[in-house]
Amino acid sequence: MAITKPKTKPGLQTSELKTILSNNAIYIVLLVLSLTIGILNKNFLSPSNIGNILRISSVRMIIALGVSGALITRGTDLSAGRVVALTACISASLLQRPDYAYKIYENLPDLPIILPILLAVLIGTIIGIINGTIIAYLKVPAFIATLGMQVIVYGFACIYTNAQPIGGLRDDFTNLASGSMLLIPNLVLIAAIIIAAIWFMYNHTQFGKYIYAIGGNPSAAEVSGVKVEPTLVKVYALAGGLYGLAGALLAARTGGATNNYGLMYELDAIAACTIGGVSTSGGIGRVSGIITGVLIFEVLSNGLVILGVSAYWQQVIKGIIIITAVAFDIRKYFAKR
Amino acid sequence: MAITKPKTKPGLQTSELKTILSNNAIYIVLLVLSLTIGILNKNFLSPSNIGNILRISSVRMIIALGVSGALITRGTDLSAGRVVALTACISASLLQRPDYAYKIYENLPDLPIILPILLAVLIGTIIGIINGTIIAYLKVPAFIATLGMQVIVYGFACIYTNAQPIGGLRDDFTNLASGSMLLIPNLVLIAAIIIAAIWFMYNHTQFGKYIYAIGGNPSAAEVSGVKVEPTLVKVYALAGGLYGLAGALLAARTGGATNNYGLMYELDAIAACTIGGVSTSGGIGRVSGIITGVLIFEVLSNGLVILGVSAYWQQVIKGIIIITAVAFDIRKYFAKR
Amino acid sequence: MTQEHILEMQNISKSFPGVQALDNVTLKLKPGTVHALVGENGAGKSTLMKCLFGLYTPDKGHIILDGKTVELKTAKDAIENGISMIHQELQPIPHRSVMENIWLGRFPTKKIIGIPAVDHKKMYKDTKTLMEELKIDINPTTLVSKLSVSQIQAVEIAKAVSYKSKIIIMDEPTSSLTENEVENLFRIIKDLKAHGVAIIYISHKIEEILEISDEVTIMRDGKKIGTWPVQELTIDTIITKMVGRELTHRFPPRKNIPGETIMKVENLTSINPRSFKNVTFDLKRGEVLGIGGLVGAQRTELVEAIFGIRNISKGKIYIKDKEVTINHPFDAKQKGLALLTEDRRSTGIFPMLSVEENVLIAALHKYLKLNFIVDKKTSSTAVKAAVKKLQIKTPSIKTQIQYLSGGNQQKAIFSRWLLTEPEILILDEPTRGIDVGAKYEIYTIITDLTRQGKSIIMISSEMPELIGMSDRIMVMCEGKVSGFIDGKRANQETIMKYATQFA
Amino acid sequence: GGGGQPAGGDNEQAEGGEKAGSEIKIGLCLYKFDDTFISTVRQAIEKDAAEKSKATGDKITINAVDGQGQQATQNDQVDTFITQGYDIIDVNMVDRTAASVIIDKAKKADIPIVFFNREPVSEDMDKWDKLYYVGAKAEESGTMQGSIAVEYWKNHPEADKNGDGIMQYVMLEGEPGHQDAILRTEYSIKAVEEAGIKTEKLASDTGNWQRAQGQEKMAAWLSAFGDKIEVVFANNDDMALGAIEALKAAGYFQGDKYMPVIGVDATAPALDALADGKLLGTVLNDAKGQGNAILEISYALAKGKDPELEGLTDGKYCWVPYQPVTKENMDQFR
Ligand SMILES: Nc1ncnc2c1ncn2[C@@H]1O[C@H](COP(=O)(O)OP(=O)(O)OP(=O)(O)O)[C@@H](O)[C@H]1O
Ligand SMILES: Nc1ncnc2c1ncn2[C@@H]1O[C@H](COP(=O)(O)OP(=O)(O)OP(=O)(O)O)[C@@H](O)[C@H]1O
Ligand SMILES: OC[C@H]1O[C@@H](O)[C@H](O)[C@@H](O)[C@H]1O
Ligand SMILES: [Mg+2]
Ligand SMILES: [Mg+2]
Repeated sequence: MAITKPKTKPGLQTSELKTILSNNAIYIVLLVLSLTIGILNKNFLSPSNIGNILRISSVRMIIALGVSGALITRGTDLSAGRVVALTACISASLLQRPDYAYKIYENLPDLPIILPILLAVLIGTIIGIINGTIIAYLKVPAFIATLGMQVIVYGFACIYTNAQPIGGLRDDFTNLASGSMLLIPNLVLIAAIIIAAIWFMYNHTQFGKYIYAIGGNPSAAEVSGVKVEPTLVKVYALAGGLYGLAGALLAARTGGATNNYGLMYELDAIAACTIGGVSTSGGIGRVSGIITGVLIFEVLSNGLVILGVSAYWQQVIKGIIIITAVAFDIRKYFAKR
Repeated sequence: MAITKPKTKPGLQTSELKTILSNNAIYIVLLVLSLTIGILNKNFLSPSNIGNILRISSVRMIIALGVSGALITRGTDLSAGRVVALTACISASLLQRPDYAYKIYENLPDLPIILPILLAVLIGTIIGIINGTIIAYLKVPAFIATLGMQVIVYGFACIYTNAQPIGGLRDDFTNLASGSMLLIPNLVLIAAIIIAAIWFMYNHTQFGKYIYAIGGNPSAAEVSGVKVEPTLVKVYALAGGLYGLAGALLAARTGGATNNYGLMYELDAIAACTIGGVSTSGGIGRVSGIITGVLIFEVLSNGLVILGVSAYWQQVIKGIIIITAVAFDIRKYFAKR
Repeated sequence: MTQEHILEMQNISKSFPGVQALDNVTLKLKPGTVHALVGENGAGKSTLMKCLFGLYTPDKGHIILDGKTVELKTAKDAIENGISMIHQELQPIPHRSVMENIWLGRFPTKKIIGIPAVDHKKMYKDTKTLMEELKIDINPTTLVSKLSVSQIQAVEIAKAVSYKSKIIIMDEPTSSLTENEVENLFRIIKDLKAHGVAIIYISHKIEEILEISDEVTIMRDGKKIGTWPVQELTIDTIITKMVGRELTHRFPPRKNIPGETIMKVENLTSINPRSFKNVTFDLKRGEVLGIGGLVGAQRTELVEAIFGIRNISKGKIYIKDKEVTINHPFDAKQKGLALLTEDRRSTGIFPMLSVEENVLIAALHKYLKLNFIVDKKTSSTAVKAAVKKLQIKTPSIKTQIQYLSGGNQQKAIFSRWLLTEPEILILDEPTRGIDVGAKYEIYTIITDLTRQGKSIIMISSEMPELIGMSDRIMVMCEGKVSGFIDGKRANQETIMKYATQFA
Repeated sequence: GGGGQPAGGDNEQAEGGEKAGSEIKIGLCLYKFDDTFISTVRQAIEKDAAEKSKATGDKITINAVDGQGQQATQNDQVDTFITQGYDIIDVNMVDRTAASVIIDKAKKADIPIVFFNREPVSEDMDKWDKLYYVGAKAEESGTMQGSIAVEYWKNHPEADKNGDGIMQYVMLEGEPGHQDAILRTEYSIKAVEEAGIKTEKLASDTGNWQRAQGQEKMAAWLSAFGDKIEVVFANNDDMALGAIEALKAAGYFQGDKYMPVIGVDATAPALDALADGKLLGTVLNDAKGQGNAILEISYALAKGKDPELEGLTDGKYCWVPYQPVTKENMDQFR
């Protein structure tokens, strides 16, 4: 990437408005995008469609927040999507209707739904711990470690499901995803809790500050007495746990699961983070940006479908808009010197 | 300060061995892997199978060498696989047999095969130039720029082919891939030429030195008078051109092309580079390492098939071996302390 | 006897591939004293300190703290044992606030609904108090990426002090400080001494050593030469012991006569209203033009703008009477300019590239065959000659530059620009972190260059250097030129007067 | 037909030829391992092979490999099998038009190929006499989807929600370029129109075979078109079930709010949804039948016999028909 001289000074002649615009570019992108699509098709801004977008985004946000920790600490996590798949399959297999004809576990008692969800989180966390350990202690670059893990987890998902779809999920489980509380969809509520927790963590806890410190300058963190390795392990463990949660929620939302779930979700998540201003070279990133990044993605996906753009052109347009959005946004980093 | 020649110090024989081992870890990994598989199944090391592996690796190496420039300059190129697909489709569509029933271009004259290949290279180069421009001048992080391009190019590949497979390629074109010259497969020959050229470029040209300098410290490179932006554009352009060549060769090798070609080739290529010691944080990487990285991948893929490991377990084993290989290798970077 | 010492480092040895960095070094430290550590670049000072701070594990020897043998495996261990350190290579976390940088690893916490959280208010207050006590004027919430090198250095000092350690290691704390700030640091050190803190002080500025330290340990080639009470030493004896030979002059004799004007700068004004404005000066053939001023005087911005790294809103540059536009260092290089930047780490070295590549990068075009192939033979020869000329200490020219000592890195970058054979060489703090012997070598090179008719612009915050080397001194204050002083008549007072003219 | 190469080129005991106890190595190249249908076929082949081994005393080994949706990868795997001297190679092409390179190589090595699931173009199939094909006509699956829709439309006048006599539908397509996706999309609507019903496509988009994408696209369409949608076609069951989840969330399948959704594959969850009244219909692709046919032909070839399978069209095509599945007849597929 480019040259950002350490000594950039805020110029006064840059008008205040311009500063505000460029500091909030990403929110403006989201707004302009939503309004444009809304004008082109009035259904886009209908409450039910906004509900759709939010519900779909919820799961994506949880995944993106997971990946963000890896990115901020100069790593990455390519295992995200496959972990989502594996945990979706596992939680789904434990929450099939008792009368469903093709149950994976014949005589499984009716578990309280929280148990399989917790199990999904636990499995995700364990995978994350393994990722983190390989990265922190064996010094394997995060790209390779998590790409390897992606392949491994995918193998296990295939073995676990034997490549057959898992269906017949219990209603109480699927209702968890489709239901609402006080008009707010449950999924959105869950995502909101996670967002709040991660926001708190990044901004108000020691752990959060260590994450930024490690990302900003690992050796500085180390000489300040931060234990870099255990912190990294925790970052990946947390990420894994979030993927596990996302996996369970995705199974609930879609009413089923297959080994193919979550394909490339990690790329989408990393892209959303990057759009949201998380620097791939570490140390920078805000929760509000990540959330906005995910929303831009989903607004675009949903909007292009609603506008009836043909599938192939959707791809072309999506790519162009994403690049443009970031090109527009990034300017804040290279205000004239 | 005392500069001592290693020999003058006691107890260095063992540490010398250790240094040799750890500096060449990746070659050792390849060797051990090959021998192990060769012992488990004697066919693995048969000349014809080695020929297979080399032929398969050829195309992958060309792609990996393309990506390596982006990686060394602290970037990445996620568009690789889809560019391979698009250029494979385009070159294939121009080299169908005149009597083939489902020709894309009805009345196309019999073109000399070099023309469509050059066109593939040209289109790849143009895409690369666009990538490079977005990254260098619009300061869009390479991850997002090339991910966006990946999606765009995929869209165009679908539009170009209308998602229909392109078959019926001319024999002179497919023979290019299956043929040999003086016992050496043509593909291997072509790859060898590219490898030699890139090696020369990285090690003996000003452009090559600039690539490493930019990767090592972009600000310092700029201050040293290196024109960072144009150099970056050239890096991505070269990469794109190589993907184009790879696309044409892939079409020739498989005798056809579809919009789905090249899926995730970029991840494999980046992984091969990383295994080969290219640092994802820039400035480091050698051609011999990249070649070895690709070979490790292909030996593993081919070997697991030959050993008859079941496909799901292949994934698991592959992931584990790759992580282990790098864990073993990476130690050279933290030998001192 | 042991109890008299708070720290004993006994028979420490440490080697790196191809280098015996420390060879059986012993160091004893008394509480409430300043113990200076001096030696040439690469003598092993930083390495010794890194062993003490838990960053390196010594191959041999042991560390006794307060009479107890300790094993310091990580920085955390060192910190917990009452040791803190100002690192030679500054180590800030760029996109975080000053206070977060200072309290990293030990944030004050409180509970928010039962969850332990960082207490930002307390952190702010503590930082504010700390800064006031230390008379450092930096806002605790400013992002470190917005600070100048000297401000970062000040933050590092504040951080080291804030640990309230028994031992503070200061590895070249003043390399980026101006006179005033150095005075302030000395005041802080005296205060710490009074509180019984022991300080290990590393510096290449011998005057500072004599002023502030109680004992001096001199190292050479990874070995300890000896420890002396400061009273027994003079500048000359220190230098002699350090370099292993006598060095009679601090500055080489210079008797060049500047010729015709080679460069003219007119009304150069930054696009940034807070930066330099209306800078006008000329530079003569064979002249050394010093630029003096306090930190923030915008000297660095000025020369970087001349070199095409920063933008100007107006003004003209003439070289040999021809107006030139320089938008990029590439243009500058073509016009015969060279710039040795102030911040070695961020704009100087390519850490993982070899010494050879680091030295060659700016002059590659001079060693090409067919216009694009690097001629290994001639380029290698040139690098080897440069390494020899500047006496860069490195196991080989293939060694990654990050493994060289700070001073040797600086020399390598200096030689990078010499290789471009510039007409005008701009040096921004050229001797930062360089030992006295090497400084003399650099001065000699400067003198040689001027004798060959090359011109030098040199920013320096070291008054003696500025005065000793310049034919003329341009003083800046708040972005404006406040005056020119003839080198022979310059003294600290006149420079300071101009430097604070608009303040 | 005629004596292929001695079973197991690397196995000297096999020299004797067709005696019981010889080793038969079959390379099974799948276009993608994680495909539900394909993996069912694989399991059927493996099971049949095990049974056959027991029954005949021949040791049949099946080495199944994953083409990962990449023709190039598959070519590599075929090369490997050829190099290894496998007796038979069963290939589920990734790209059905790209068979010629594979055929040329197999012919050179004299190793017969049984293609399945994806039919190479006829000029390729005519290249050699040791090529066979086992599969269903993908068009058929589309046609059957169409018939299910027609049947429903005719028996349920209320299906024409806006009463214009035109069937307003949305189409969830599989992965772009996938043979089944192309043909199902085309032939389902063709069948409806051939039955004399006018159709209007409200929207069509790719769901890449995936349940989550089926749900997401359907949800967006419901926002865009609401009750204008009268029928939902999906190229496979996973996407159909995703669409059903979206419909459920929008209040369908409660009271008399209904939407006919039609998929393909007859997967277990689909049969369940069928029983539940949420899925209108699906189409069974007979994995077991295909698997069995593939193994029989392969075994015969390995034994040097002409595969005398009943119903071999043109001496090389074995068609295993699709079957429409609705609530009425579903019990026979459980
Ligand atoms: N991590 C390392 N790997 C290899 N060599 C090293 C490493 N660290 C230091 N060295 C070498 O050890 C020697 C001592 O270096 P050190 O940094 O201690 O010198 P110094 O006395 O602090 O010099 P300066 O005054 O220039 O800072 C040098 O030759 C240096 O090249
Ligand atoms: N008015 C100001 N407002 C904000 N920051 C300032 C201001 N003046 C100076 N600074 C900061 O102080 C730094 C030092 O400025 P500059 O580098 O020009 O000083 P200098 O005289 O060249 O010092 P040095 O000799 O250390 O290079 C600037 O880069 C900037 O970050
Ligand atoms: O994987 C691709 C697809 O293959 C089809 O044959 C099947 O009907 C689909 O459900 C889907 O699995
Ligand atoms: Mg040092
Ligand atoms: Mg109608």
